[in-house]
Amino acid sequence: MFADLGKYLGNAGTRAQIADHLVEHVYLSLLPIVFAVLLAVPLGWACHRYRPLRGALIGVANVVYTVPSLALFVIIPAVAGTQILWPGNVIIALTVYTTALLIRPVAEALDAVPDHVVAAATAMGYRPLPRFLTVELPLAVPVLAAGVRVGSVSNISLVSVGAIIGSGGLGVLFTDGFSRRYLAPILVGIVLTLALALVVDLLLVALRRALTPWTRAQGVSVA
Amino acid sequence: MIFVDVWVWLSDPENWSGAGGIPARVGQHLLYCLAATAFAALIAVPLGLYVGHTGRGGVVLVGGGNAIRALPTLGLVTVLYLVAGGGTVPVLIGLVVLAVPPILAGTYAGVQDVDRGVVDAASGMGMTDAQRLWQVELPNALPLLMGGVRNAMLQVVATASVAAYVGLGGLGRPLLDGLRVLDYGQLVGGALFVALLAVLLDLLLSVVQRLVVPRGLRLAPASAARRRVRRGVDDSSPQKLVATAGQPDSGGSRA
Amino acid sequence: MIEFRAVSKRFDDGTVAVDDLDLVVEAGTITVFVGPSGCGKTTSLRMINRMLDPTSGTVLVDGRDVLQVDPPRLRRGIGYVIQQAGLFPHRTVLDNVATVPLLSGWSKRDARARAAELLELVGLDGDMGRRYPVQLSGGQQQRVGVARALAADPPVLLMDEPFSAVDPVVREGLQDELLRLHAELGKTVVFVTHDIDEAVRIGEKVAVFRQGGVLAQYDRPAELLARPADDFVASFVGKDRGYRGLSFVDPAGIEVRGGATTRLGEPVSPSREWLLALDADERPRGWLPPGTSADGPLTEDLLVPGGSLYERGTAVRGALDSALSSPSGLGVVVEPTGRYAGVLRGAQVLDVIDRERAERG
Amino acid sequence: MKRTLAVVVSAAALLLSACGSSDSLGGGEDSGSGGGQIVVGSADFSENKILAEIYAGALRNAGLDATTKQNIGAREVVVTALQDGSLGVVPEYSGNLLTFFDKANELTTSEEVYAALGEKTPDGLTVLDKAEAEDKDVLVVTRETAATGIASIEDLAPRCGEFVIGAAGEWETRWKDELAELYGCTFKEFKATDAGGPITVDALKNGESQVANLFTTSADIAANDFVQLADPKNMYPAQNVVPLVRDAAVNDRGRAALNEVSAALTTENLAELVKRVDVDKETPADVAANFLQQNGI
Repeated sequence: MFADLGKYLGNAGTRAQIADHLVEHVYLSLLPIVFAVLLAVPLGWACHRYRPLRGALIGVANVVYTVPSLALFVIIPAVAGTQILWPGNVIIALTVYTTALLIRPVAEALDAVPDHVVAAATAMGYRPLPRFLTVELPLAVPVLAAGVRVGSVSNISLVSVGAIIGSGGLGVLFTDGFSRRYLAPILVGIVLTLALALVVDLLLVALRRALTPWTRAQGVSVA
Repeated sequence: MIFVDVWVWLSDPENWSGAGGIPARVGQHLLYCLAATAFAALIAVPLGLYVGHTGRGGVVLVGGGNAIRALPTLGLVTVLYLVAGGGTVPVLIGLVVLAVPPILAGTYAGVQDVDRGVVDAASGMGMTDAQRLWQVELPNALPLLMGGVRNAMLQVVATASVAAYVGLGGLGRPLLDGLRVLDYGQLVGGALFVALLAVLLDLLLSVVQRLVVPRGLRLAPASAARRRVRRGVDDSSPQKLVATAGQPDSGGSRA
Repeated sequence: MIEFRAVSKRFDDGTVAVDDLDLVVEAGTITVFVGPSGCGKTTSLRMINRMLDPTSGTVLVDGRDVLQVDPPRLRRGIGYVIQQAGLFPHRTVLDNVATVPLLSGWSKRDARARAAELLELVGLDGDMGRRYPVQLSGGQQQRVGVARALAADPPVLLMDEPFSAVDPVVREGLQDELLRLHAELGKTVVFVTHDIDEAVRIGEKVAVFRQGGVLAQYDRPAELLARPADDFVASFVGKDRGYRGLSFVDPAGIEVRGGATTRLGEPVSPSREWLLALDADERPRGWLPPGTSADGPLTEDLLVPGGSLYERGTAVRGALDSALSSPSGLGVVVEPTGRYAGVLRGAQVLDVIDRERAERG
Repeated sequence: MKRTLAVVVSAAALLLSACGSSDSLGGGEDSGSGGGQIVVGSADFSENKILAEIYAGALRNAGLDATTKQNIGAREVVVTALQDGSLGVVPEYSGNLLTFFDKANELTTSEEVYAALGEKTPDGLTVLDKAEAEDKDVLVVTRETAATGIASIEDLAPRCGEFVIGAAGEWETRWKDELAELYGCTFKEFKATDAGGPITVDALKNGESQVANLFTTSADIAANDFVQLADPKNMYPAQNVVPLVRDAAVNDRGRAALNEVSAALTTENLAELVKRVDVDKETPADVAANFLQQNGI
């Protein structure tokens, strides 16, 4: 087993390919996170602000989140009219998932910002948009960060499925290993996927701590 | 247009009969999913109740659950297939393996989440350990437990489709076969069936959840939601990454 | 009777929660364990029904070592009420109350009938029984908690800070209710609180614990306030303990005198002293300041609101307060029916206190 | 907050640009005369990957910029990608390709197929020289099944109704009716597996299927002692390896290099290359480089 792994990883060309797949995997899984945050914040705000919208949006999000990834990967190009082989399909599909994942926590986090804080900001003369960006949104960051962490782990795992539709990423190691009955690439793929998930998670924790110094000072969570 | 192809595929009577027909595929998929989830529940619920009741092994359980959540399902099913040397049984075992953590986590979190005062009162009133578990902890754990089951079901529906890649039958078949020849009708039609099945099964389980969760617990959904938000924020909480419901904020694993 | 004999409790992390406790709780009394947090009062309570077992020493209930009794059986014979009531959220109020009878093998019908009886006993409507705990207020939940603890008619009732999560007004009502129930049922009640006012209000005997699980003083409330055993107890019972101790001074020596009164609706002529205005039912309504004159009949808008009313025969604390809070300096005494009985001066109360101190020597 | 926003935006931009540059599929789009990067695509099985690597290596050795895009899928996907500009070259098989372009095709011999292919290939695409190397579909059975007196599809035909066939999903649409027409063979059941991969082989080994559709260069046939069934009526057309190129993507220099590869490929050396990848676990790239070196391309 270890001899197999050694032989597999001993090839420079293979290592370079693995590195390429890893890079693909990173952007295929993390770009959707960036897009989803940009989408989920306004949508979550809309849910927070307009109650009737909330039920509809969150209901849609729940249903979308229920759709298995492999199905979504091929429904997206069908609906959007994009090429089946375009890597963007996976990015769109994962953006949809992650947005669905984040809308509700964002709305609930905004709900949880104490009224007196918002009132105080208004009283100090903040206009609505600056108030949202500088007061309400930062207070929602811890919840947003928790959602982003769940989304990143989930996306990193899901990108692999994309290999079935030829979208690249570490999943290629699974299809390659499978067709040749070769465990080494599959195991390397699994280990790298898990390691990537762990590293990204740690980075996100660090990022959240950097963005929310007040939660550290209090030593308690804000909700 | 693609939806015309889908319509053509759907309206071809040949696709509705025989071993490769849609009803057979749906039945197969349903059977795999229900059987895998039921088996997983048989393993995970007693174990989760034990860990939650005694408090022993919770850290291991949560850590293990997180690792499995990050596990790429395609990698898992290919490894299982190759190690076992083929056949559908190892793949079905894989489905069970993936369905165990969400249910385990949900059950454990459910029992852990029961108000300490309630558990204390149960003992203080003279309930035996078993009475406390069955009469108090289990009923109160049901919302989170059912959430775990719903997550597990979604996971299994999704993974069973992916497992068509290693030869499993069910609704992943038309999807993958359609993909190989870019038969959009079959490809997207198969995908739509997978999506529909997942949504319907989740709906079904949400109905089951309404039926089994005691009324007294359903009356206070607002406070539970608040608790969930708070829990999501707190890094140190053991429940932070475990399933809470079959919903986007659940953190359950998927494929 | 509950007896602690040289009981110590040391937790796994090494903290000593209870240190060599010797204490006897008399049957049929309300005994309060009070002290700051971490003083071992709750730990001591929980050793009675074996929610915890002592590290050393013996706890006896009615002369029987609790360690000899199977915990669930022991607990079914001891009522237990905790802070948030600990009601089962998945069961109706009625089924919550019926829990212990059912555990003890009653039929479902008997248990529910008994539960309905108890709901009435603690002052809850019968149809409350169909509700779920989340649909009740905090005070109602506590009443259900008490009913549940009493359901199997246990001779002993353990109450662990049962009223500390409800607001002060509701808390006072619950305390009164408890005293009424106790008078009616005569249970042995052990009551834990961190609130010294609550302790002296409801306790027949009060055990003050200090940090480290040491019993600092075990006495009747009056003694506790009058003669704290040491500085710790003195500071714990508070700066105004002298005043609060008046709750326990016998009021028999207070002489109630007749005062100058007038009547609402009747004409009034200026007087050099304060006049107490009464209504048609002889109830005090307020004071008329000296020198006030009225053209027509006396109306309420001319009156200065009165101070607290002292009900004849109750503790002298109320008597003194009525004098201190009255605009005229005269405390108004009423009969239990609320009818005006007379007035008193603060000095009279102080005399009574002095006399009692002299008698006690 | 402003600074945070800037960081997030620039990170997104960075990731987007990374996405663009590694998106090799778009590479050959506007290359016109073939001066840009040539993307060589491959289907998702080893032999095709090796061929893709050989083509890319030959193009590079001819001084062109070439890269590979592996695991794209079945023919329909690959050809679509070629036509929409995602790919520049793909290693193809003459018979299947002809049938793909001309559904009514009845030709099966090597020369006929190749000649017809030249005519039927759509505008914008060109088939270069065919290699001698052939990787035909072939029905195989286990040694035990063969021992019951089955050596060809004709022998099999009367008993098809007892057997389950395992083959890739597209086999059914392509060959089921043809097989019934030509040989009168209709299988009891069609089991969709993969294109000559582990699932097909394992299904045959463990009895889930009794007949499997594999490929003549497959290393699994010898390894499992499977028996290839003769195809006396030439149902499966000749499958010579041919480079299918998008005209705009490959210039004359590139074409010459690819033709050189075809001249050097034989069924035997191709089967050996496949074995080195599938059984000995060498990489397609290494095997390809080795091949090019040995043949001086």
